[in-house]
Amino acid sequence: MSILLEKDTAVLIIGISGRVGEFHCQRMLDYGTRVVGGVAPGAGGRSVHGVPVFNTQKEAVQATGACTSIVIVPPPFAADVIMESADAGIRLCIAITDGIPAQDMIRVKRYMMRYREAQRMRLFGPNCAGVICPGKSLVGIMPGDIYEAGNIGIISRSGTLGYEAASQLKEVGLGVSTSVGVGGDAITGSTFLDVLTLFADDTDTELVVMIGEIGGPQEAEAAEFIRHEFTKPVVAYVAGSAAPEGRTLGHAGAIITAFGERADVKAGLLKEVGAVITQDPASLGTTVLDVLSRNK
Amino acid sequence: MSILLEKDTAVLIIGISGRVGEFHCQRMLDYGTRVVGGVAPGAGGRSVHGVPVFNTQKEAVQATGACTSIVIVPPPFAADVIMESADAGIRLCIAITDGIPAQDMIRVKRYMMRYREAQRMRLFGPNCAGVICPGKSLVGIMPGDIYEAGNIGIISRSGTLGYEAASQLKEVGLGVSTSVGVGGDAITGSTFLDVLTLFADDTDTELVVMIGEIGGPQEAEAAEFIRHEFTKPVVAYVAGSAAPEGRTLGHAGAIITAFGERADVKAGLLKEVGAVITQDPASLGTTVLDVLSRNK
Amino acid sequence: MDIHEYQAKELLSGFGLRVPKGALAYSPEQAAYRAREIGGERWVVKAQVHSGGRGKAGGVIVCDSENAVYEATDKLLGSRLVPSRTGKWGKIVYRVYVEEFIPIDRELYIGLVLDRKSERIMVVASAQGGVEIDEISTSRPDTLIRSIVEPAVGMQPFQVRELAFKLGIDATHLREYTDFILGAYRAFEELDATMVEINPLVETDAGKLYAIDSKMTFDDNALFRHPEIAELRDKSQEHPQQSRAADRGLSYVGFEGEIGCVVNGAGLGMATLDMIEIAGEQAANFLDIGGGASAERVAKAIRIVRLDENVKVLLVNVFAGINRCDWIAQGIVQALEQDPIDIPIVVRLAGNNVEQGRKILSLSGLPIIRANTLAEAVERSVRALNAKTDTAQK
Amino acid sequence: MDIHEYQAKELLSGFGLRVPKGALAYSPEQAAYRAREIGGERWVVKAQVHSGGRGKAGGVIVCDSENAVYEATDKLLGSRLVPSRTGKWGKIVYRVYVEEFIPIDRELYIGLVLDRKSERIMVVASAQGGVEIDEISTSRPDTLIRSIVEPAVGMQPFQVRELAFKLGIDATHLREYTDFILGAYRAFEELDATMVEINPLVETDAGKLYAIDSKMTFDDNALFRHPEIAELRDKSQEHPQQSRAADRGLSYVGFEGEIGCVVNGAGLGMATLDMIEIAGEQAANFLDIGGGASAERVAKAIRIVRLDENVKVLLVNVFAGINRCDWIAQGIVQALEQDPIDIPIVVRLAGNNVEQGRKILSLSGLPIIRANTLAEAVERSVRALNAKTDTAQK
Repeated sequence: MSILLEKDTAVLIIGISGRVGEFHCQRMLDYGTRVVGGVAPGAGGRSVHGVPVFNTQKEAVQATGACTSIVIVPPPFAADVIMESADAGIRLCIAITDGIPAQDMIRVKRYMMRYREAQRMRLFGPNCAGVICPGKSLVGIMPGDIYEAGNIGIISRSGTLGYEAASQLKEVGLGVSTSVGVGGDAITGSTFLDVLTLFADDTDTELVVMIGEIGGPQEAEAAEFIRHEFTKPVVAYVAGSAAPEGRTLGHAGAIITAFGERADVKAGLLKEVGAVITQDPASLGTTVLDVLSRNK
Repeated sequence: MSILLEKDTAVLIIGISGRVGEFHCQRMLDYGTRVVGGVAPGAGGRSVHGVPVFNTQKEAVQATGACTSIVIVPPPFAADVIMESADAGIRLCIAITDGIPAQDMIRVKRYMMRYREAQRMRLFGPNCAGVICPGKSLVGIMPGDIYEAGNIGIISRSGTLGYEAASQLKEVGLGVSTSVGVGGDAITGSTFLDVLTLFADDTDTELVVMIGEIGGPQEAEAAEFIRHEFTKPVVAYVAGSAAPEGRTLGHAGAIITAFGERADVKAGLLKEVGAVITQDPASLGTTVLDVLSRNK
Repeated sequence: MDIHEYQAKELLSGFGLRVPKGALAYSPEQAAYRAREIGGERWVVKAQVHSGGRGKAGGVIVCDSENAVYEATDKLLGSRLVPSRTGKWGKIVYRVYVEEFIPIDRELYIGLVLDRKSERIMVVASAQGGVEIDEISTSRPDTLIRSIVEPAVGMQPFQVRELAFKLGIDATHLREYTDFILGAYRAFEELDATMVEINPLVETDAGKLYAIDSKMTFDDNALFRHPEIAELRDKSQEHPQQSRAADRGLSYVGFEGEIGCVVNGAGLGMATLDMIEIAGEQAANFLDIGGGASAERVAKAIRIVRLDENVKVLLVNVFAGINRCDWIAQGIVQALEQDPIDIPIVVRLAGNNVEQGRKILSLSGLPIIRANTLAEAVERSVRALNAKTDTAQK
Repeated sequence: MDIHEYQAKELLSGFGLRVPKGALAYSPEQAAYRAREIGGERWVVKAQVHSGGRGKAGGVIVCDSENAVYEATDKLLGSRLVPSRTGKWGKIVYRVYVEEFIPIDRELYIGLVLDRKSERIMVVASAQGGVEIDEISTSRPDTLIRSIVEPAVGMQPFQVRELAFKLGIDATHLREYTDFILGAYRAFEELDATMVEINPLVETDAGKLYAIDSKMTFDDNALFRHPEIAELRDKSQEHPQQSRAADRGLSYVGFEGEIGCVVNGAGLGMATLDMIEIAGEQAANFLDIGGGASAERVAKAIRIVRLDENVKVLLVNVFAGINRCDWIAQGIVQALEQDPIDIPIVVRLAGNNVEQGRKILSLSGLPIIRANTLAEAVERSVRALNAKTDTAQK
């Protein structure tokens, strides 16, 4: 088992005809991901690396039965195609695009609310590395070879720090059940809490590595969940303790910056609920190994 | 029992300081309705007919515990105060105002969707006569003396035809459990279906009088519900069989006008599912009497 | 509220829709001059009336010379067009619009309406535009393409792409279609329209889009926030009584019978019409005084209804909720005292302050036939009408 | 992106907010002339710098004569203001804004921000505006009034009424407050701001509202659709390297240490800083090359980082996902070949095409200290720095 993806998950690449889309289409195919279609308005009927291209996501979903999409389009067009995914019946959308305006994301999230919770599309990103279940499927832009299959779950706001975690685990001989990038933007489709909820029920995940950052309420929410419901061990790193406080021009930002936004405060909250904190991002792998051996 | 209102239902009058608001405040007080407060921005601290006035609905709700509001403000300001009701924790809002722009109502309904179904405010109107449970409470603009207490439920899109029904029932010696105006506008907060659902569970309601009109999908939806779930007798009149078809300028209106919008078609749909149809609006009372005696 | 084609085009071009070059003319001379200003070798002269089906009724004439423009305008101005959807009276042409002729490669239909079922704005499109849309909307409604707009975010480009690819457009024109349809949507939303129709929307062989004909109607309830739209109202296109009523905040509909009706509420109005029909007669009109009517307003309403010379009996049928019967009665008395009536008048009052209202009528001493119920009101009106007809026939 | 006070006021007045009469001046002569144009007997001369806390740092001077305006401007222009929130360098004043003096009856605070928790626009208000807001936001945050806007419908008048009555305003000014706050909201939404602040918002004894000082910042990601805002950028207010980096689509932050960092991704950047700190050193800066960086872009990044003369060691730390290590390596080689380096350079490459990348570095023959892991990268950089310092001390 793993979360979010299976070996036979059928995937659509939104923006398949762009330079970046084409490159990652090839990489995903190489990894063994079941890419069943791509969407590029006006390119319908053509194919990219043997993958059929459609004009609209609705057509692509109807023709292929895909229920997962990956969004690799330039930022001005990204909100529109994420909403298109939701409307076309996609159940899991992974938005790689970096640089989407915040108000576009407010609109996207408001749009998704039109669907009842049970039917609502799950969105990861934007500005995320994607999701990988090693040996099964890769829907993202991460380098596949640094992920060994195994029993550690990874959740990261930062793409590159997710890679760090995976490659350090590999170095110490551990593997990954599923690694999820929730994205680095202020407004993202899903949060740590959403992913922890999934890992809680995943029998293949023994321990979760969580990589947070300064800013935002996600880590505090996750800590609440860990305190009350999540029973698996958590190893966490919160990036940004050396980063200087933001130089805000006005007062407004400072006024609303709530308690729990600083890296050290976040790490403190997580530690309090039983997570093992590493202050050194280069020791993620060894810390996980320690925790596992201690628990045995 | 009755639906929507009880003797002790605490009511706020939104727009209490206007000429019309003040007049109906007095009438509702005379009827015995528990009017606990009014709202008029800037008039906070004053009182109207002994009823305390507040600046905002939130204040009024906090001070009085009211969970029902009646909206009697001019159309340009109505959408705003309906949203204010939803936000202030009002559970039942009755909007009397006639002439609210359609797009304002689209926004109001979209706004109300932000609350989960269980917490969502119930809205009647706009452009409705209100709700009355004879002998208990009147939240509306109807003349109270034409309603006898009894076991007939009334649902009407038109205000005046609701009065007709009640006064004809009184003439034949019958009374009303609850009478509900759903409102005459194209976009209303609640529909026949919503009210039928409430009457279905009301032990004090034996029979329902339903007064429809040409246009819109409400009557067809109600017919579906009556076919599958509603077991009490229904007497229905659909106004407008003599009205000429709308003179639409373009095609667009005609194109989307669905099957079931004409008065005779609606009456046919309702008859098919077992409702007793009267073509003569002056025989509503006698028809109900007939149906009751036949069922005995 | 309806507006003219040329007004709709001016509004829509402000939202980025391309329209043919054109100008208004009130005389044949002016039309010929406009044609020269516009340039080119072919023009279309179009009667400006508030109605669909104008083309089939002869209101659109293609001209190959300035002289032909002159003659077409001469023919149209002052004539009465009777398109299928205007009712038997038709509309008089007071102005024409002279437009450059656009060679058409493909005709599409685009309409935006308020959809009552979803309670949202719906876009309807068809690959067969022009006059064929009439036929298609009845015989093959399934070929129409529909798209409903989520009000929280407005219309999205992906919805246009879906429409456009279903219409089978050339993908190289996608951007232009997107601008066009999103522009029409923004016009609908920002101006509080209830309908925007572009028919045909044409693609020229040069690949450009034009709104060749367009219609817009507006939400009367929202005109308070669009004074610039309210100013576009053209009373010459309205029924005179309707126009007078609207000026006074009243709503008037004219029919072909002989009983003039003053009622409160559209529901009671329709019920009154239904009952008159059951009794074998027809109403001459019905005027809804609405809620909270003052005595003055009621008096005005009665005067407007009496303007229709077909009215042989006047029926006032009011069940007062937000209204008050005493004010209604005062209004009746005021109207009849100022302007004595020579036809039977039936008055039925019920509801708020009914006793005071009835008392006012009694004390006035006016020759009013009183009724207490809806049934009585209609019955007595019909009886009065028949009595009159009988007298007339004697 | 930040803009100046006078620019924010110009934008906000376009949304119906009242601002004092004012004009920009680049010289004392011009300032005095501006004061005469504006009229009146009292003026305020305000340094235009991108920073809060300007008043406390002496950047706002009230003047009672044109001569005083001249002198205040003379004093401010060219001076370096160091308000609390600009960092130790402060900002140089290149222009002043001369404004009519508004007699203040009451000072309020209104701020609009993107709230990360609700993921919506939040309005924050306080009955104590002006410089006191700093104190209040830390000592009595509970007295701040907050209101969150539902994005499906935008800010509603009832939300303003709730704020206004909590602020204790006079109800006769309600309409004006509503226009003001809804105007600020519309500006925020339509211009893709991330912050709009009016502080103080003052009510004069004549009952008029004025935005006395206002600040706006904008979402960099949305500047593509607001070219008119993008043009307001004032590079004179930016750190020179940051400015150069931004011009090239890169993101630069300067610090006080000696290790220059080129990384990909803000997360890896922060982790690198954290580790350098754990090792007892500090970074000189960090530059994020972002995703999909070409060789050219990497080369530019390296040149920008080296511009800072504090940089004693250069660390390139890239874990390529959407990037490719071969392109990164090419960029490094290109930068170093064009402009040979005299300080130690540590390079860590991992991820996509890492083998090709490492090969390119090997084949280049350049004196690069190579690292395979994050730990090695930081460790070798710090060691190189210490070795250098030791050498220097010898």
